[in-house]
Amino acid sequence: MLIDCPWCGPRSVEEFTYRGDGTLKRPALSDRSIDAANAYVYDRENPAGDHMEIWHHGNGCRSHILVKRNTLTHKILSCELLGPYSAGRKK
Amino acid sequence: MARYSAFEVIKNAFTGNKGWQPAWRKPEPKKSYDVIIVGGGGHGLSTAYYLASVHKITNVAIVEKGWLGSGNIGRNTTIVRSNYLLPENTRFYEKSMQLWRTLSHELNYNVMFSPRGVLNLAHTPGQMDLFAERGNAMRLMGGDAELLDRDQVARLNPGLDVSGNARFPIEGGLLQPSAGSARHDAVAWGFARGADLLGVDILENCEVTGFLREGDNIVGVETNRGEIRAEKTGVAVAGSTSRVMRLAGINNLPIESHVLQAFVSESLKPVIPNVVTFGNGHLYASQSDKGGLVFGGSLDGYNTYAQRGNLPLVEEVMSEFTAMYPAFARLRLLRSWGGVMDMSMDGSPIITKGPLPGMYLNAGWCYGGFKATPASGWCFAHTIANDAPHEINAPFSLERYKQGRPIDELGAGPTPGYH
Amino acid sequence: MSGYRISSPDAEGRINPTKLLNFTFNGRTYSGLEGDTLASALLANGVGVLGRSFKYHRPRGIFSAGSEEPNALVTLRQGGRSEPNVKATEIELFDGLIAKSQNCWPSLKFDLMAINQLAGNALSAGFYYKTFMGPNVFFNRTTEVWWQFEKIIRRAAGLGKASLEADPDIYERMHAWCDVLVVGGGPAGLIAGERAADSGAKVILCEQMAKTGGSLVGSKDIIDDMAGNEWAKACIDRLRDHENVRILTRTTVQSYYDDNLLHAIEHVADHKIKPDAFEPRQRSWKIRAKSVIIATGAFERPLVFSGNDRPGIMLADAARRYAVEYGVLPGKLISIFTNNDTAYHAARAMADCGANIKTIIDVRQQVSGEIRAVAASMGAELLVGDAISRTSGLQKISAIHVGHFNADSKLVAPSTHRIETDCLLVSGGWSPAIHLTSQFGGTPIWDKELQAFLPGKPLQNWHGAGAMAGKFGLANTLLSANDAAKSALKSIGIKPKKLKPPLVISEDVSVQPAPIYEIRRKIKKGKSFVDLQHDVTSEDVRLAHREGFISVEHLKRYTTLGMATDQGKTSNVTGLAIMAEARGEAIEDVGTTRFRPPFTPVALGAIAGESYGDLKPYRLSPMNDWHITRGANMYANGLWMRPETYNRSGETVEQAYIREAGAVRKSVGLVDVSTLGKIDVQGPDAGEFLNRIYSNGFAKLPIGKARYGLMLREDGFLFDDGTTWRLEENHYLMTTTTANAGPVMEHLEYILDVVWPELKVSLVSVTDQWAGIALAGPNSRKTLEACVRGTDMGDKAFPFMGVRDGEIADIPVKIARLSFSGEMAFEVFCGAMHGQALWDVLMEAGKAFDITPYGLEALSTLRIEKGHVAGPELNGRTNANDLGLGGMVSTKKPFIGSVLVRREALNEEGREQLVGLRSLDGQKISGGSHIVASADQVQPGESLGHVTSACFSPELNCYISLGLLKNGRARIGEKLHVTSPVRGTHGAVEIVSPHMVDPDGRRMYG
Amino acid sequence: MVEKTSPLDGLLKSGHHGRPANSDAPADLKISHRTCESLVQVTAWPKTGKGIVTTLEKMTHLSLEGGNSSPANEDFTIMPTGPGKYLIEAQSGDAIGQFQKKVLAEKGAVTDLTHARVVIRISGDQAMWVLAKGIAIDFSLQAFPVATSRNSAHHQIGLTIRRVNENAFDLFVFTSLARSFWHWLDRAAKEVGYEIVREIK
Repeated sequence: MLIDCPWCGPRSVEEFTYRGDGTLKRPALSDRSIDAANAYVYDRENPAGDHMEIWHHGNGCRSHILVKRNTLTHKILSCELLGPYSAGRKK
Repeated sequence: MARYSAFEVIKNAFTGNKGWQPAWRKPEPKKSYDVIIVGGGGHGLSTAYYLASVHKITNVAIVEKGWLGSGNIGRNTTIVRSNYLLPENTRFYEKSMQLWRTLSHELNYNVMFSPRGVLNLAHTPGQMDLFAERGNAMRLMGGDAELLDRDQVARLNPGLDVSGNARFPIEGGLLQPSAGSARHDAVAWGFARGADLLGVDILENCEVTGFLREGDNIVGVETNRGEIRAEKTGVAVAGSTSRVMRLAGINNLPIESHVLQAFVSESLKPVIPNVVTFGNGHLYASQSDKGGLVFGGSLDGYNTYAQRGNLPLVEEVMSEFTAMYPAFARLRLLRSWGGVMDMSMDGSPIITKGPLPGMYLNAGWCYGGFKATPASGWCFAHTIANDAPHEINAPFSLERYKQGRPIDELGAGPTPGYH
Repeated sequence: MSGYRISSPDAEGRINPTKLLNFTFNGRTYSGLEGDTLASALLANGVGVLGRSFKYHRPRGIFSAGSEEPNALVTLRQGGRSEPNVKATEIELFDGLIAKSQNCWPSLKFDLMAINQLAGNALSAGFYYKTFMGPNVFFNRTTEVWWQFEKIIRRAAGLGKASLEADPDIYERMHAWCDVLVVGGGPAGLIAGERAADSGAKVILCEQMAKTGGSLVGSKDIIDDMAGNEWAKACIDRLRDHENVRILTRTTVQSYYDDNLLHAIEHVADHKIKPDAFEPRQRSWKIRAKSVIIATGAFERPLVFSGNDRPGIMLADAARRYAVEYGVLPGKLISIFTNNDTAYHAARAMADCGANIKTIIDVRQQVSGEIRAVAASMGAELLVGDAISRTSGLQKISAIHVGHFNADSKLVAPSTHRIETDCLLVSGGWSPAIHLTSQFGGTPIWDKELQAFLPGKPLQNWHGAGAMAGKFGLANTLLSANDAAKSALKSIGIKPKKLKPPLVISEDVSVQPAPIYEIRRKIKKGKSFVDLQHDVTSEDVRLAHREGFISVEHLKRYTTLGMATDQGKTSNVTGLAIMAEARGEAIEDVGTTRFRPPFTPVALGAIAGESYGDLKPYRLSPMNDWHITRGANMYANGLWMRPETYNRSGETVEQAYIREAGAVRKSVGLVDVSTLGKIDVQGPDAGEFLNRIYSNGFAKLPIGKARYGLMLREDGFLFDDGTTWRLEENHYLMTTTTANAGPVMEHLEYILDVVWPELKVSLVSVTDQWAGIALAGPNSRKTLEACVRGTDMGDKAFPFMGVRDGEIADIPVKIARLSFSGEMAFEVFCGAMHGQALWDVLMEAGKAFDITPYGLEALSTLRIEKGHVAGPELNGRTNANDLGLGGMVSTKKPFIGSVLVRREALNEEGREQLVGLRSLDGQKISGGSHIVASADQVQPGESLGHVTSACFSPELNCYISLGLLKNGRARIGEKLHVTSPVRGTHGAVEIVSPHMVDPDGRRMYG
Repeated sequence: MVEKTSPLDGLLKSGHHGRPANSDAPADLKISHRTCESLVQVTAWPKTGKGIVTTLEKMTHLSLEGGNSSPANEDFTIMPTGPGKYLIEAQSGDAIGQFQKKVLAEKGAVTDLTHARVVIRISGDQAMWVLAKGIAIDFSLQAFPVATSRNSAHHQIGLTIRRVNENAFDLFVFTSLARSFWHWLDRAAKEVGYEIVREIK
């Protein structure tokens, strides 16, 4: 597979490590509910189709990338940078 | 249906093999059954067989979307072992070993169970201690395990690089003499024929497109061949678990579906006598009766349902295999394929009642589905028949993760791909 | 088979008639020509039988001229370079080549295993599923019977023999990037490659053979009024001079992966007796192509009839190639059996080379006038509407028996006449080589007219050209290649340059075969083979149908059809056709098995590439060489190499670590801790970040102090531990365990990028920036005082867990007063490239106190005595409370794992807790022992827990260990036993607190 | 300052290695090894990023257009290695102090990596062929222009590569992995034949 790292450009999948489901939202620090924490840690949608997932460019710029990929065809539909420099965040 | 035996084979040889009957019928679906099993793979077939043979429940239908045995049962590396550390796993897989030893007679079908031994290689003194801990756990629960030093390993598996200057020199290994391998297709066809003989309907090319519900109760399935009702519905679809359970409104499970690639070499005279695993990576290898080296390694590492993987994993597996056996560099890969593994959050399976009334779930098999086929069917049949788990599969509940009782053999934590 | 070399083979083909090469086959020496394959050379020397089939051990001869060969398998070369199952049709001849046949004993001519044929139907498909169970009686309920039979069957099964000598050759990988990858160097590939290159695209062209040209080699067709052969040579020469084109011959494109990554294997030196110095044997190309043009041609299919496996029976086009490309004719009395026109043209080309084409049998009811003319022009007798009912001959074919063929019943009438022949060429139609396009899931489409599967809808950016895409005939091929190049260039945004398609003069040959795959007899006689290597007959396919194995997957697995080393390249479609007929359905309804990588078998070493022999890199500490010169045996700790002990002459490992640990307790020792994970944590939110990832408080850590921290996983279980030092306001240095350095870095980077991107914290791995040396022992401070400048070492100025900067012999250092051993101890960090210099200074400074270097074993002994947890205790299943570190789990602040650590199951009764064990009977507590109640070694009873780290304690002068015991803390003082059935040890122990030496830490605090 | 020792010292014997250079195609592949005087990683966050970039530009007299462009002059070489991350090689030994003073003022982060990397320079028209054996990036000039840098890896050994000119590259390799990397590079280059030289400028 070829992942289009927003900073480095398209790179072979061997430079990345898979960091799992990209839709998980960690409960707020103040949230002490065990159920909310359990859901965050254990529940996975695991869809057969488009899947939002996170890849770490460990052997590149070491940023995290939110990738939309189809789990039936492996076709990658979008790549977006996460972290302080993510486009979504206010600069 | 004539019983299979050497005599039958010779008798039929004289009549040009015209006398053989179909191994299992291809009936039309009835309107309703007592039990429906979704999934015609190894675990679905064995569940139906034990429902009929042990619990005398024969009004059972197996609903399979493709041809029976076309999933993971037909594409694994055929290893059968019970060399686990944690008591819950050891107890379950030891039950499977007992069933394996008499399976060919039970089914009157040669599943070619071959107790040739499974040898785990260790590369540091620390790893030898970890193997001792696991071997001792097995021995204390009545299993068989032996800790071998480097010379014993070298004698058992000639060709291994025991020179001591390998990147990861061999320190010794843990051997389970009574473990080994079996012919995967024969297991599927043996259970299918066994169940069919006892009256179970095997419905191939019958895909579940929805569940029939009365309130919260599951009372049957919709398929491309019409609705089929049943009081009890068991789901045993391995890698497709999340897809199928979503049809019942269950959108979240502690499971990710990953691809596991497997490989076979060209056919060779016997060179690997047993099953051998590499201690500094995730490689396992044995030799089929036809002479092909059958081996595999880690997952590719990402969610997929595509039954195929990518090149970096292939390179990792070949590098590990040639590190173990430098002489095999010139042997040639004949074919590679991929299966979809339902990886659970702790590497251990889920065999349980629920999550909805009238429904039973059998999933989370990671790498270990094939060796579990008999015990998984036996326990799932017990759970369905008695509407409650047997003592052996009670720990494999769906709730165990949220209660904080993971059965984490590798201690890798709640990341499905790490197990 | 009485093949022979024609008198003056022309040099236009693949061979160089002037260059003789000697080779040995089964001990006899022969000679061939440069450019020959082993197969063409053997044919030229009249060798007919090359091997024996898998099950019935029937004699097998050369059947094809390429990678689809099912029969001619040999073991090539000797010793470490010996390679089994190599297809003679794929071996380029070299001087001194040694090959031998396989799967036959005692010899090729007299193979004992041939007796299997007598068992006939008893050995039909799947017989082994129905027998070998032994009688189903009480004493024999297990499958022991099969286990005994299996040993015999395994010895009989299997083709070639694997050598156990290490392969001396090296293999290499190569990454390549291009705009257009052209697979196949035949006419289609050449045209498409040139069109793309002329339009400015970066092109890579791969061709399996040593020379490009494919079917044009030695062909009489005319392109742009040049002979096909000349045109191909001119075209490849132009491409070689193109600077944005790379030509890779002897290179097979094996696999097609996601996003157009194609894996190709270049046979760099397989055509030589051995590679030149520094030359890899094979190179594994990983080609990332924006677009791919697939021009892989098609495979000819045989027909199935009784006795169709005798040596001397060969595919028609293969025979043509031997004649035209290698100047070898496979027989003196050649007959043809076909269901299509292409075989006639193949025979024609052979006749032009002097072949004697005696008879042509065409199973179709009528044939065109032109085809009759072609037969007549060769003087061959043409029998239309007839078929072969059986063949005869001992080791090779000697005659065929022909009868009328009834197209409705598909039965051949009893033979009306017998025809002498020493070479029968068969042609049953063509199967496009669509393997690459179907590897990632494209389902092939059945073409009724061509009776063949064509590639399905492209799921990735590839474009089919030539026979692969069902476009047969030279003109058709070149047109489709032109279009493929255009669409490939357009798909990647390159404007295709105008190119006039070449003018072609070549005979228009119709490829469409009659839909006839098998000739059946009314009364069965002899065997009709579908898969020649695995001895799968058409009766086996019908038996599978009778027993319900009617899906294509079941057919393949039950009969093993298409599972041999040729992967059914010439038998899969025929097998499907026979199953379709048995099911009374059309072939497209039976479906097709999925093509899987690789296209042809690939050496494991080639895929491993340069990591063959070099599996993982080594990480070396700055003092690595010093350790080795001091006689330390180094062993792997993750990727790092670390000294185990510094054995003095004659010392065992145990004696060495007892001496080393004793020296630390008595005076002072130093150990290399450079392998610790070290992370530079900086930024305005660094303090808040540390407070959120450690379970114990870090917010109020003063500057110049270090603190031991516990890191949990989100599920509340222990992940890692280590100290973090606060160097400045917003600047910390975190250390982690050696094994978890990578995972911790990834864990923290994930939290900063994904969970709390608002935190301004920078993480930089500085593991390699700092060398680390720990000085431990009562005289550790004195040793430092002797050489440190710039910092006061006294207790007040430099308290426990203090961090100070200083200098030792002009080397800037950071010193942290923290202790893993429980002794007064300091960790001294300096720039990695000053590490050895610092080590030498400290050794010198410590001489007065008899300073002793100590390795991992002694380090482990000291921390076990102290009750310090490490890797074996942080096994991923333990939590802080289990290890007696519950106090470090803050209840005041939220942190990673703070919610799920509160789940009641994590603190319930019966969990295993950390304890110490002291041996009561002087026996060694062996690693991995379990803790049991009973003294009885034979019936030790149930496991109550297990030993995690064990050693001899010089301080306590007895064997001790740490362990995890159910309700351990409540059982301090109990007498129990440790047992290790796999190591045969059993001993009495007392359960004690894990902190066995200096529990209240007076030595460290000073 | 105490003399720095590198894990590659003594390993690179000058002279020719590997396939003998035949007369008609003399291998012009040259490899040399140097430790660098000082190497520092600067990290900037979005808000304070602009301030830090201008500070760096003033200190190094180089202009940073962004992306992978990696400017260099006599004294400094700047290699962007990720969003807001710059790896800077300075020829003077005490560059760290200056960077710390100026960058911290702009609320950035400065990490000394002087001992953490060993620099190997490989030059010659076969340089791309050798590097492409183990590193999965496109070394063609359009994909990897002169004076730009890339972060990639060989065999899980992370490294930063800077294209010094048309066929010369500087490889910044982790110190603890330098020998393993060298073991691979030596084998990879021996196929072509190469020269070890003291210092290629």
